[in-house]
Amino acid sequence: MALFKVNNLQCVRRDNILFQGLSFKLEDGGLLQIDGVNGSGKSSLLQMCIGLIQITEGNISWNQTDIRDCRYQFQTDMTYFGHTNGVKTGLTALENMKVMHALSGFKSEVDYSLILKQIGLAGMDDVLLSRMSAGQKRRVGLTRIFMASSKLWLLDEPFNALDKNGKKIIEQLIVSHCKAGGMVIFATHQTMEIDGYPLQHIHLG
Amino acid sequence: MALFKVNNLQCVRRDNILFQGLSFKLEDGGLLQIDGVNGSGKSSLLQMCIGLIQITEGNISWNQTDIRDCRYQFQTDMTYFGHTNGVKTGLTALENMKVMHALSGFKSEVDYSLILKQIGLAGMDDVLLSRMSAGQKRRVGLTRIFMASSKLWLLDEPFNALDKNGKKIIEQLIVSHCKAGGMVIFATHQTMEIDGYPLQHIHLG
Amino acid sequence: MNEYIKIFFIILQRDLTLVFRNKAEFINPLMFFVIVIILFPLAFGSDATLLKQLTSGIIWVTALLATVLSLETIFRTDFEDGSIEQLILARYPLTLMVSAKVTAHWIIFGLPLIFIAVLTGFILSLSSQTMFALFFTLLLSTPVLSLIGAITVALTIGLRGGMLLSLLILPLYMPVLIFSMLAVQNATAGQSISAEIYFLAGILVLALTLAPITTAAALRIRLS
Amino acid sequence: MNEYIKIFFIILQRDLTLVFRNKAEFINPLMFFVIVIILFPLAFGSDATLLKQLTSGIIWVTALLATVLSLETIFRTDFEDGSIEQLILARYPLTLMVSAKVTAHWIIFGLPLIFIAVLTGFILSLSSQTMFALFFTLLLSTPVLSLIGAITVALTIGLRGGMLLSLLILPLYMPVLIFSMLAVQNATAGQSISAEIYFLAGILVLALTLAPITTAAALRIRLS
Amino acid sequence: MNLYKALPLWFHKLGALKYFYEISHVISRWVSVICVICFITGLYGGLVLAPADYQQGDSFRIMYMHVPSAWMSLFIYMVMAISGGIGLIWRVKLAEIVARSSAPIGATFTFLALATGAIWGKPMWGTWWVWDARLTSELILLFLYLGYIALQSAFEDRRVAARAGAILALVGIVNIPIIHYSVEWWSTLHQGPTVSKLDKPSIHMSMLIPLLLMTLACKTFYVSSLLIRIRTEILEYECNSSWVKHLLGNNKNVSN
Ligand code: HEM
Ligand SMILES: Nc1ncnc2c1ncn2[C@@H]1O[C@H](COP(=O)(O)OP(=O)(O)OP(=O)(O)O)[C@@H](O)[C@H]1O
Ligand SMILES: Nc1ncnc2c1ncn2[C@@H]1O[C@H](COP(=O)(O)OP(=O)(O)OP(=O)(O)O)[C@@H](O)[C@H]1O
Ligand SMILES: [Mg+2]
Ligand SMILES: [Mg+2]
Repeated sequence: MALFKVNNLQCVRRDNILFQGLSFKLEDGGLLQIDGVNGSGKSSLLQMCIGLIQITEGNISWNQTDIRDCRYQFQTDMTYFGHTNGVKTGLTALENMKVMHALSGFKSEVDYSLILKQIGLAGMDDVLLSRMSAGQKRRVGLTRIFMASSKLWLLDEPFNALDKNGKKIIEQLIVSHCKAGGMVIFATHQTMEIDGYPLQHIHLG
Repeated sequence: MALFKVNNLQCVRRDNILFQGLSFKLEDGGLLQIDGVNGSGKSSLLQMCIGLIQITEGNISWNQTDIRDCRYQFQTDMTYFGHTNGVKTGLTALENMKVMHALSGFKSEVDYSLILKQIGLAGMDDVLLSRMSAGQKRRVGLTRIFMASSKLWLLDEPFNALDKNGKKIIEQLIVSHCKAGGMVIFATHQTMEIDGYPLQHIHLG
Repeated sequence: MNEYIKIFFIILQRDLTLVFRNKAEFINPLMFFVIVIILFPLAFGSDATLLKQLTSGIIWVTALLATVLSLETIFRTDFEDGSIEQLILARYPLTLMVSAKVTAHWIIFGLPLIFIAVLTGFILSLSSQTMFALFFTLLLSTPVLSLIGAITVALTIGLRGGMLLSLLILPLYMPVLIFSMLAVQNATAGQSISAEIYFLAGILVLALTLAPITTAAALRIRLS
Repeated sequence: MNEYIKIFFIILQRDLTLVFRNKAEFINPLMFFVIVIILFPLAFGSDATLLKQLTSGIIWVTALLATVLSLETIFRTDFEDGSIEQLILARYPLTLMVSAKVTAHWIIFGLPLIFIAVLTGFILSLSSQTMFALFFTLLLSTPVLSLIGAITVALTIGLRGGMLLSLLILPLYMPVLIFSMLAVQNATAGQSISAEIYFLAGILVLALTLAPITTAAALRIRLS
Repeated sequence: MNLYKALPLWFHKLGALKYFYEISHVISRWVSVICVICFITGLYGGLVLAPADYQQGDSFRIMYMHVPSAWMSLFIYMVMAISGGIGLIWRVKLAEIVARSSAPIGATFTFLALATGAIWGKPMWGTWWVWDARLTSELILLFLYLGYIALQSAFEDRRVAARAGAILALVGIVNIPIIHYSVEWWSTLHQGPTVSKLDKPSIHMSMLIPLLLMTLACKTFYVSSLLIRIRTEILEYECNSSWVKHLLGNNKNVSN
């Protein structure tokens, strides 16, 4: 039973307090959407989780341990997907996937072509990313969560640039991950369609 | 009476024909949404309009003249907003606006602070863009169309990264521009809410 | 026309603001220049007469390399954040805006370079004729370096590897270097340098008229 | 452990693929080197004995400058497209991945540099002792240049202006340059160079063990 | 203005790539025949018939390779820049292809001029290489060629690459007069104009004629190898057109 817990967290940027005393927790199967207008601190919250922004007050813990004390374990259990796709435009879809798979720890045996097919890029294995459209690049980046064997997913606006079908694929993936006992925290401005799976909300700002 | 016309246009990328024999026209007050799945050629179509992709077959005309023959006039009558915001993160909101206003030809007297307020960035005049969130940056980029005095707007996924309120502001702006006789062509994967203003659709792919 | 002048200054101001805000960027080229000049005695040993003989050459080559290093910044960030598209699609001739950007580069980079080169020459006690030639050749050449540099940057912008830039640019710089060094050598030998100065001035006029147009064309090509 | 080796080679292969795909990028550093070497005679006049005396110094300074120029590419694109975050957040120590990236840089840049420097020395008919010293100092120093360079690149990445990099890096390179030049001068004078070679080897071992850790730490700092 | 419109029309006729593809085959065959004849007679005249030089002995005979290839290196650069310019202004595909295909040949001739010059320099000046203006500027020409080729390979789209290359080639043209006049502007080791003083060539007829033959051989060699390169380039440019697909049996993808 894994537990992700945010306790009394504060975020200060540009001398403004974005949020304060933020507390919530997420257990196995938990699905959490971070809401809030532009600039309310959604991305900042996610970046605090992965250590890209220093935590000034409060804490974030993973399985009862402050994430600053178990950085390595937490990184192993977590997959992050941010505003940028984190893929190389000079490599092909397949080459990118190999690298992402390696970085995520090769835990599961995966069939790259099958995943590309699942995400709607069938047959584009050997196309350079520099020759793909915005949505196609984003999809290649998202194959990361298909290959991940981690428990917790942190997704920052995963539906950006995706078309309706792409959005549905990711929604289904998220729900099935949660159903299998995973946890997902994501920020988006769009409405999720998840067929009644219990969705928590945190509203910032 | 202005007229934007696409005639028998073809788009080839990566040796695939994306679309072929595409024809449509837009007159004063016309509002056109380009639909299509990821990679169907929406951005390519817009980039052909502004000359970033060479036209190989067919043509695009503005007021009965091929745009390749009236590039200067067409640029004067048109405002483009693409995937990238086209703003400098090293400048403040105000400084960015001044440059954008200058490039668009200073035609109208504008009140920068008022526009920032209208787009939901009240009081952020002197904030560097590097210290803004994704949605806030996008909004600064979008002030371009508030200041534009051009007839035709070409917008590539303008709602990306915007929250619901930001989306509404832009939707209203688009509709009021069309009501005043302007024309707008845009690509988006989201559903427009425009209170019954007649919306044309082009479906690619 | 008046509007054109206004646009020119708005773009100029924009680029200068961007650089001055980040003060490091303003001082760095000069520091690079100074450090490289210090490197050479380390490499050549400390034979004083030999060094003196080499000084003006070192100053010139270093100025050239520093320019190459600084050039990429002219268009790179504009290219990355999509500003360049907006410049191209503006209501005004691209040539105008390119000129403003090159002017900004020269103010930020060329002017201080001349200053520091002359200062270095002074510290290393070059003769006044040599200093004079150094100053004039740099004054006439640094704008040319910025102008020609802008063309190559426009051609290679966004292509991976900053090295392609140096490969294309250095051959184009050679004529300027050759004539400047001739002038400095002649001056050191006490001969007249007016022929070389005229030649450099000619190149400058040529570059001033043709380079912005060419750069604008190169940018359009690169982006289509 | 086995897994670590696998990761090392996957990252190495990734970086090499990225470069080899664009063949120009592979050849450019070398071309830059050759062109700069040509610049010097133009600047110093064509006095043959003088030039011969300067050759090894020129080769060394140019190698240094070329390295500085090439360094930025180590992390820049990774930073821009968000790959660096993914490297940091991976399950494996960042040090490992940094080592792979630095190795890739050395293979792409350092190795050919040694080769071309020796070739240049040959064409300019340096004595065999000098050549020998040149070869050994470069062999020992180019990895150090890549390793130390990576630290500064990690610190300055994303800060505007490639110049900051050179500013930080050149002072760090000085010790390497000084000892290498000493070795070359001694070799030319027919003296033993073992002391300098041992010293350079010592620096290399130090850099090999400490630089990747430091670079990883610098990257983390830069990104938080 | 009229010329601006008329020239491309005329060119387009010739520039119909399919038409050019067909006739170039015949032309290149005949040109290579001339090339072989000139080459053999030129070499025979130069290496066997021409008398030894009273100063240089037999070492001057390398001139028959050096001078033609040096001239070709300049000539081909001009061709490259001018046809690049035509392609740039009038968007003539054939001109773009000519410029692209010339670069490697030009680079080869430049390399040859440098190599033969260096070999000749050893007996004449006692060293392979000196840093004088003629030699250096010729070396720069080699880098211009290489830079052009590198630029071509850095772009994905051929047509964009061709136009970018044209700009580089046009800007680089300043180097050509520098190479040519370097012997007059600077006191150099290199030979001044001897052959190319048209009014009164200061060279003996029995030496001159083989030289001219070799020059012609180099020119025709350039033309025929250019045509061969152009033909492959045309196929790659036009790989989507029906006639190329037909030609290649319709089942191969030749996009790369
Ligand atoms: C690496 C060394 C050399 C290089 C790069 C070189 C380069 C050139 C070039 C570029 C030209 C053509 C100039 C023009 O048409 O304007 C040329 C012509 C010529 N070179 Fe060399 N050269 C080299 C060595 C030599 C040597 C050692 C000799 C003999 C002493 C020599 C004799 C000539 C002659 C006789 C011509 C014809 C001049 C004329 O009438 O235009 N070159 N060389
Ligand atoms: N630079 C490029 N070179 C070659 N092909 C490209 C390039 N960019 C995109 N393509 C291809 O062209 C097709 C259309 O791309 P485009 O960007 O127009 O799609 P889009 O409709 O805007 O998609 P999205 O919804 O993802 O933004 C894609 O299939 C893509 O693979
Ligand atoms: N690098 C930065 N330095 C200082 N302040 C920043 C920085 N980035 C963002 N901010 C500020 O922090 C606040 C929160 O930014 P954040 O990116 O977390 O917002 P967000 O909720 O993700 O918004 P969006 O919906 O636009 O993505 C914003 O008001 C912004 O002005
Ligand atoms: Mg955000
Ligand atoms: Mg798109």
